[in-house]
Amino acid sequence: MPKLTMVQAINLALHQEMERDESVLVMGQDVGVNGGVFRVTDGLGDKFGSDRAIDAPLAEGAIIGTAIGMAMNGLKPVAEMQFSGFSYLSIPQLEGNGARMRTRSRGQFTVPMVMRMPYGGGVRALEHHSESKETYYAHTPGMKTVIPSTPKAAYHLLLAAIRDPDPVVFMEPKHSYRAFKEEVDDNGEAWELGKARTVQEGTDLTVISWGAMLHRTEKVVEQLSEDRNASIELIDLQTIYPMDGATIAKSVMKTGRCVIVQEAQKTLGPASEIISIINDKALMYLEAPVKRVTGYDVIMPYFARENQYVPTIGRIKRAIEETLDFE
Amino acid sequence: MPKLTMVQAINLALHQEMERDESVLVMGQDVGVNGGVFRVTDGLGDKFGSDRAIDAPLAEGAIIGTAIGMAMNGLKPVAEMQFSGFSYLSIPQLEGNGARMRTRSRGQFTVPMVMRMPYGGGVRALEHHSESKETYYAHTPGMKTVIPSTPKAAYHLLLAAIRDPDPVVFMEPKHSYRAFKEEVDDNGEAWELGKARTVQEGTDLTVISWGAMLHRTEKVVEQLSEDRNASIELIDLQTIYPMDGATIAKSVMKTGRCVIVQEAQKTLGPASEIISIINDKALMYLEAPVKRVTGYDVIMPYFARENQYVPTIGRIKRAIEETLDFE
Amino acid sequence: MPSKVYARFSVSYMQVLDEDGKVDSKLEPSVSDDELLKLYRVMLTSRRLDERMLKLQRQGRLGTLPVCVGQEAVSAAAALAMAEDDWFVGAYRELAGRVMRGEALVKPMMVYNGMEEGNMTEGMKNVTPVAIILASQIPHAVGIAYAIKIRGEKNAVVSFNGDGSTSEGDWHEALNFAATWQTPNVFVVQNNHWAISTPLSKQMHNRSIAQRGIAYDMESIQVDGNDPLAVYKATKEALDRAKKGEGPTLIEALTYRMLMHTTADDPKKYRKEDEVEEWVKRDPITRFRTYLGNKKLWNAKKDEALEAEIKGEIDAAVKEFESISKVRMDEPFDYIFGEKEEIIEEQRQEFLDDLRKDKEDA
Amino acid sequence: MPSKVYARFSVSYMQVLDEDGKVDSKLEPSVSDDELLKLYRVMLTSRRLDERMLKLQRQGRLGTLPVCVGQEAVSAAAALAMAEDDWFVGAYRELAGRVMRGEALVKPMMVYNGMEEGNMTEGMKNVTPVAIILASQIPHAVGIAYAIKIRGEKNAVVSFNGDGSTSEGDWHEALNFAATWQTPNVFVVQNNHWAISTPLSKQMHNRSIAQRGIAYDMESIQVDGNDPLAVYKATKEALDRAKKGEGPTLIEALTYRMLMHTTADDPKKYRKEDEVEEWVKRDPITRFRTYLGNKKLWNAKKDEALEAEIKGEIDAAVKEFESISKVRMDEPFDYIFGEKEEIIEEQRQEFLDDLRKDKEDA
Ligand SMILES: Cc1ncc(C[n+]2csc(CCOP(=O)(O)OP(=O)(O)O)c2C)c(N)n1
Ligand SMILES: Cc1ncc(C[n+]2csc(CCOP(=O)(O)OP(=O)(O)O)c2C)c(N)n1
Ligand SMILES: [Mg+2]
Ligand SMILES: [Mg+2]
Repeated sequence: MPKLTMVQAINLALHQEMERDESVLVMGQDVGVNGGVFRVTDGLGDKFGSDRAIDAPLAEGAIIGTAIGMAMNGLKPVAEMQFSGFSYLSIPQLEGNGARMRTRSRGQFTVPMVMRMPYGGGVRALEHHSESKETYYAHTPGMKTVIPSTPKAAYHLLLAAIRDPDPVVFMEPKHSYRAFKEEVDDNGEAWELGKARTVQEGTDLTVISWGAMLHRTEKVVEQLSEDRNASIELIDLQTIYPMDGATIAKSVMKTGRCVIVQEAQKTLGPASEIISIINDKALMYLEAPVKRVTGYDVIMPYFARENQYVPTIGRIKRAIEETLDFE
Repeated sequence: MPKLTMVQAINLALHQEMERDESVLVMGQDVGVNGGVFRVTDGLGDKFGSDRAIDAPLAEGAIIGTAIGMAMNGLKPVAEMQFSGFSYLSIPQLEGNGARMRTRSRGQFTVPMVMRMPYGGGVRALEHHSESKETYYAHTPGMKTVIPSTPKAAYHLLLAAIRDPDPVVFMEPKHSYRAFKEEVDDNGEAWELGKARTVQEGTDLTVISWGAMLHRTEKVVEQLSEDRNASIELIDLQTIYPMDGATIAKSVMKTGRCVIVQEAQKTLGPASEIISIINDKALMYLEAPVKRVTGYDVIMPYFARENQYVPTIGRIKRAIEETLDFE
Repeated sequence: MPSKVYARFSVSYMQVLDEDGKVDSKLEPSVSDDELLKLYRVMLTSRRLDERMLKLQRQGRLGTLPVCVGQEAVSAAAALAMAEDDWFVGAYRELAGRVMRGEALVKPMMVYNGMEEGNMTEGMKNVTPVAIILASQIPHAVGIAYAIKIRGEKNAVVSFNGDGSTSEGDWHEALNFAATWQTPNVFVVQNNHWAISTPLSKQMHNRSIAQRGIAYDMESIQVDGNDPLAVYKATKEALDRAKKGEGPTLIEALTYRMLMHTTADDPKKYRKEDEVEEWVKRDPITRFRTYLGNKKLWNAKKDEALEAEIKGEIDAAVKEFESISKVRMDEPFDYIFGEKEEIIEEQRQEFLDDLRKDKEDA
Repeated sequence: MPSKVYARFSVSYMQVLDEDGKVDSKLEPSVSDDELLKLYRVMLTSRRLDERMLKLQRQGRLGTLPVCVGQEAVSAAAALAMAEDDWFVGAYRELAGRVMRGEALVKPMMVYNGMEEGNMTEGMKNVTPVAIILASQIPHAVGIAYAIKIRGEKNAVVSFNGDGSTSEGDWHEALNFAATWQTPNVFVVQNNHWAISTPLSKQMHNRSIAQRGIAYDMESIQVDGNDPLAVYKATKEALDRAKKGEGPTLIEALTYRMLMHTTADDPKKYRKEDEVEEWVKRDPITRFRTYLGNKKLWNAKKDEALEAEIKGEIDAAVKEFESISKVRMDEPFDYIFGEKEEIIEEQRQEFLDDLRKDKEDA
């Protein structure tokens, strides 16, 4: 089993799936000859040619719009947005057509495609390069939104996204692109979408996170489990929509306490939905308010201030401790 | 005090404000000569000329994009989107520029503008004409999202929106456009944005709603207050963002029970944030799970099915009764 | 500005059949008599169906509805030029073209009665549903054509949009992609001179839409859109080129929306009757009937018979429409995803429970 | 396709100063010696500042950074042609133009060190901040111009974007609005032949960007963008027309990005050194120096002195930059709204508490 970074794991999944299925192709700005600005699509152009590793003109709306057309006519495009901050230009096409075509045509035309993109802060980039707005996509019915947190998850979930019969938004935490390696079993297996992954079981408190925050949270959980001898259950949400309410509810019914760590802005981030699911299914089991550690309702600042605007280790730690201690 | 429909009240506010403030103008598709497809801007072209009642070319992105430029250069544009279902074409400009310009330029350039539009179901229209996606806007930092529920509220809140120093998305429940009249004191006063309105005080249960659902909910509340001799507090949220957490928390701390009625889809609708605010500020006062009556996570069907996909009187009634009865 | 010219461009206009039905024999395309008759029949069917649907709408039996009256030649003749497996990617003003492609007459009634069922395309191939978000279907047309191209297939794609829709970014982006990729696309713009109440002069400064093709070095032509032969000829030639790998074409068809934008619209608010009358004289159906008469393919008796036949077909369709029993209310839950999802099934169950309770209460 | 031509168009190219610095005296604009010298100084300052910022970036003292090297003539000469109150609406590759407008040299360093403070425009008027979302600033330029127009003011707007950015829908929509409204806009496109790794041939099929103006019947011209006099002349004439109410102009300036797209980019992955060398020969600064020399306005000694002066200015700016003490961390809460909002102040308080606790823990 190779030890891979997330970039390598995604690249591997793309290579294997394009090999396996002729209808799969990648497209986007600079994804072909250049291999993508993060080198995620490296080598695909050389191997599969420019027809299947398309350097598209510079228009996010049309990249997704033409991808929808390709999908309606038998292809399975994996379209890259160079940064998630530019992907909002594709919302009209995704909301208006990609996610609706199956309903509109009662299943006659379908849109099996993936929009993948790096998202999130922490790489000292320019404005619009550090966004976490998964809510826009998760709130749009008719498509799925997936965020892997590790190289292994990225590999198996991307395979699932490509094989899924509907549009999938695949958001890659760019902060984790090269931050660590993990053994990836390159067996070509797709994980099921819509399922959260229990990273570690526990009985005292549930921590839910996803994306780049998962790794950071995991470290805090490890440390606190030891320091405080607490039994903490850590859940990697993985799919933002359809959200795995069953796993969330089951865990909170067991632990009675919950902390959510989310990079996105506070108002109407995924944590708001998690809390609502707990309200719907497990409220009476709660022994403390659910605590959310989130970004703020401001414009993500340029990088001189950015780090303090993404949940810090300290904030995560204090939130878990306060929730453990709540009486 | 004239008795007005919501369309008339909005039209009045526009007339008065354009009279009062030379920098205010309206723009959009068919808003001038035609007076808007719902006649909301009727008469403005005749009175203020085509420079200030602009029949714009057909491009939502550029309507909002040029409005941003106008606002940066001293005007106060009130841009109409013909239906909210087409307003998503403006998200890139709003998210990317309108809502960010103040932060980006540290207050040197500001964007005092309004994007107003009819939203919501119930008028037997074509696809994309029945949307309730206030979340897209409420989740976007740097702008405000306002939804009036009555003619009077529409009048005073629109004045506030136009005078606000930042971009305001003003969503008009088209189902209520002509559904009923209300006395409107045409005194030119702006209500404060960011404040919920307590329609009726009560002690047993809090009901929160907004837009077209408010009217419907009000009727149910009236009936149930009588039938069951229940003391129900009814809150009209009015501003989706910034959300009035204080009013929500105060009410729920008093009543211990809460029902939210929202037209928007369930996942990540405003109700999810309301529940999260209750969790943050008033969880320990809850005597029952908060109940949300919402749309569903599907594509809003064409009108043969539409009515059942918007919260029905029956659903609202049962939700309130169940929550009152919860032990 | 003194400087040297580095490139020259021109745009052409084509009319084959003039307003009086006289044909320019040098330009006349070779179309079989059967096909000519079919074209006439389809245009007339579309006209009569529109008229009937308008009546139904006024009686409250249909919802808001756009009609195609006056513009039949564009989509019908373009569709006649297409092969059966060429893709037809329309907006909402191509009733005639849809009928040419074999759409059952009951379908539009279902759509405008708020039933997705009307979008089903049994009996037709590669015809996409009515698209409401203006110009948003044009990138799809390019993507569909791209798939054709890289698989080396032999069909092509004809798409439609209105004059106003060419202001949308989607339209520009799509044409640029098509030109850059040299996909087998034919972009038909129905320039009917109005976008609801917005005349061309408020929509654009350019004197024609065909010249927008120059922006992409794309083959472009303006045709008389009320002249079915010109539309046919331009589309046919464009399709031939597309299928030979010679890239996309932009066709601007000059036509006119003789009635209201939709049934929710009142054109008296913004346009003069005179203007409409000018265009009534250019009616594509009248003109084509004269042409067929001159060719001895048509006469008053045949016309009478055809009208009766069409009336019969439409009556039958209306009857079918009216016989449709209630829709299954939870259908939207079927088509939201291709696989069953727990969250959806949970909501479906709640929906069905509420539906039942609502009915019990009523 | 047989038919009759209904409209002809052409696009022109202008060069005033050739690659060797020889001037076409028939085209030579009248610019005072002081202004010519200022133009040279600004271009050189921009070049040296870019070089210094690149070094700082390589030392880890700046973040990702786009440079303007090779393209200085376009924005500097356009800015020279502008009046002080004309709006300058740039993207991110107009360092030279910003310097011409009076931007303090420390500002770009602040921006590329992740500080919004660098966007402050003290000392300049009507210069908008760096815009990252490609082409999204172009509609603003049109809205700004619209306000000028309806207030009857006498200034105009010059905006900038790259070749790749003309593929975006925003660009098309904005140009169409400007043409329709006849706003006082000048749209300068810096065609530097690449959009990161994407060459023109993959970006568009059209042989020039200037011809895109035909789509809007907009006055359009292509100029040698490495020729400051051509850019100056075209911009000046366009501004004059704009201010007379004669509408907008599209100027395509042919230039070249001599270095990487940004410091995060490696052009060796996608382009040949040969191509770069060809363009180095067309360097705008070298060429303009020759011109000034021919006019006896310049010589090696003056150049040496100027280089030293500029170095001094940049040294001072770097010193100022390095002296900047820590930023105030909660500033984003100041600028999110123009009025204090409870929800924001609540979050600010939490933020400050957490900041303090994080520091205590560290
Ligand atoms: C993106 C979008 N914006 C607005 C509308 C509302 N609308 C429906 S039709 C129409 C006018 C369209 O004009 P044109 O493209 O010329 O087509 P026509 O109706 O004349 O055939 C408008 C503004 C819409 N459907 N989609
Ligand atoms: C809407 C959007 N999409 C993608 C990007 C990422 N990006 C930054 S610069 C660039 C290339 C721009 O090319 P061009 O317009 O030619 O300008 P140049 O950089 O060559 O000056 C890309 C794709 C962006 N900033 N904005
Ligand atoms: Mg039209
Ligand atoms: Mg470029």
